[in-house]
Amino acid sequence: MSFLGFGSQPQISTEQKISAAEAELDMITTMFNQLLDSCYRKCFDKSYNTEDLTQNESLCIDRCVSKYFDANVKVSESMQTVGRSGVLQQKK
Amino acid sequence: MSFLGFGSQPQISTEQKISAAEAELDMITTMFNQLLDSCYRKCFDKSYNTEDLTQNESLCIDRCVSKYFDANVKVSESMQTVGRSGVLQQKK
Amino acid sequence: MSFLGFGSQPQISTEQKISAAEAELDMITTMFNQLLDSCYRKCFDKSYNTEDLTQNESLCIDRCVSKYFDANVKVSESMQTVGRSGVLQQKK
Amino acid sequence: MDQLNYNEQQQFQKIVEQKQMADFMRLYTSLVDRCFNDCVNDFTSEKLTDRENSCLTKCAEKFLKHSERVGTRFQEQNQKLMSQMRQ
Amino acid sequence: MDQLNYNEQQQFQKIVEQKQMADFMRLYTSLVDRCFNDCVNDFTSEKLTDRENSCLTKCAEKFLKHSERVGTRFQEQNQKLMSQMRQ
Amino acid sequence: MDQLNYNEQQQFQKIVEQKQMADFMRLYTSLVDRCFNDCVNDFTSEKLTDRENSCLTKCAEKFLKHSERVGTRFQEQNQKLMSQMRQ
Repeated sequence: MSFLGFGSQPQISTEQKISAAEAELDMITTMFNQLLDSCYRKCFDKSYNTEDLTQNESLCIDRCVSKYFDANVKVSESMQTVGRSGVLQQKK
Repeated sequence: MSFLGFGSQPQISTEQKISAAEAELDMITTMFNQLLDSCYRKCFDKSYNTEDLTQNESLCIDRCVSKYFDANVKVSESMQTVGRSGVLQQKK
Repeated sequence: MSFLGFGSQPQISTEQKISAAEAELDMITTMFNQLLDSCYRKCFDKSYNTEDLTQNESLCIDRCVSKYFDANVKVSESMQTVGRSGVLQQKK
Repeated sequence: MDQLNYNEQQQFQKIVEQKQMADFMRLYTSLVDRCFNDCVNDFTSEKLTDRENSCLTKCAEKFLKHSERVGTRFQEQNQKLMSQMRQ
Repeated sequence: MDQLNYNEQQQFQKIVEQKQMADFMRLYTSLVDRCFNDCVNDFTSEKLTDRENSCLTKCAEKFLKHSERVGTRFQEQNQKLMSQMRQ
Repeated sequence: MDQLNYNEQQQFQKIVEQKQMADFMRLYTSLVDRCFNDCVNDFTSEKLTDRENSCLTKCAEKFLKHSERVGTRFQEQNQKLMSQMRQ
């Protein structure tokens, strides 16, 4: 449970560690809920002829989750690039 | 104010009772806001020729709220069915 | 940092002042995030041919932010009008 | 809420009051966003047009009336549901 | 989480439990809203039609199954990502 | 904020710092979701295509620049509004 490596700094107080872990948990929860919603929109039509997942839908879900994680890494890299380039320096 | 019957277990601490009541209040607030948004989208066009509700819009709102509550019960039943069937057992 | 003038009442406790300032901060954050999203949808197509803002897009952003603030004032006035007229009196 | 004793109700009441301010602000910011999205679509100028201003006013008033009506119906339905659950 | 000592883990566990209730309620309310929006479009009556009832049931069950599958895959991917980050 | 005394400002500053982490994470997760939705639409494979990768990078950079520009304008407008309110 250390999604983006938060909480790995040495010598911080108990309160700070708990607070960082909580923020991380909230972020994972948010990301899970967004992923749930996005992959639902990407993989399903809304006719609801059946309550079961079709084989195509199941396959689509698996790929969608996989791609979501890769997109996550990609966007994280872009943020670091932009951060280093100083474009966002003046903004707090 | 006991929308889904939370808070009705015997012998729990004051802290737990308050916390359950708060969770229930949050859920009702969330549901109210979602209903507000959904029925607005279902019952209004966005031409805004007038600031008043037309008779058709008022009628639509009343039915929309009524149907939203019935949908609520229906979905709640489905969740219990799925829960009992054990499909979601392995998931935490 | 007194967006709508909250926190300006005399003789309230420290706890209340902090709590009002926090609520105000949350509201400004929410509004900023909504504005970010709305102006993105109003000013960009989603082709992503380039990572830079075009001149048209930059101009559109500036006007969009300006109009968002004016819309904010307008809606605030409407709420006061409706509030005074008593339409929302019986609602808690 | 019948399960809370007097002391607990006092505590809970404080929580409710704290949330009311946040609820009001959420209503307000969402109203601005909704009406802006529905009414403002011209970015050739940085000033609102007359048409946009009129649309914003009607949108805000209409949504507040909608909100009031939904509130009334919501409470009715909620009470109906609760009385069914107690049977 | 390896960085938390036993005491801290106990504290964090309490926070996790508090959030689970809120998470469950969020899932529930969002499910109602999603299925209502997808299934209910006829406002000539205040009762759900048979077609709407059937759609609501299928929508809810389908989404819960979707949710379960995504949950499993999410944990797999999360573990894969973590093991890559530790190398 | 002028109404808070030194002690209160210290307390409030702590709250602001706690929220900054949460704000940053919200920006991050919403950016992932936005760019995923706009850029990824092919589910015949579980790997991102070159086109999708390129789109994701441009989407992320563009949104961050948008975000920065809006931030600057937001502060300007906010200050203008505040000075009007004080008159």
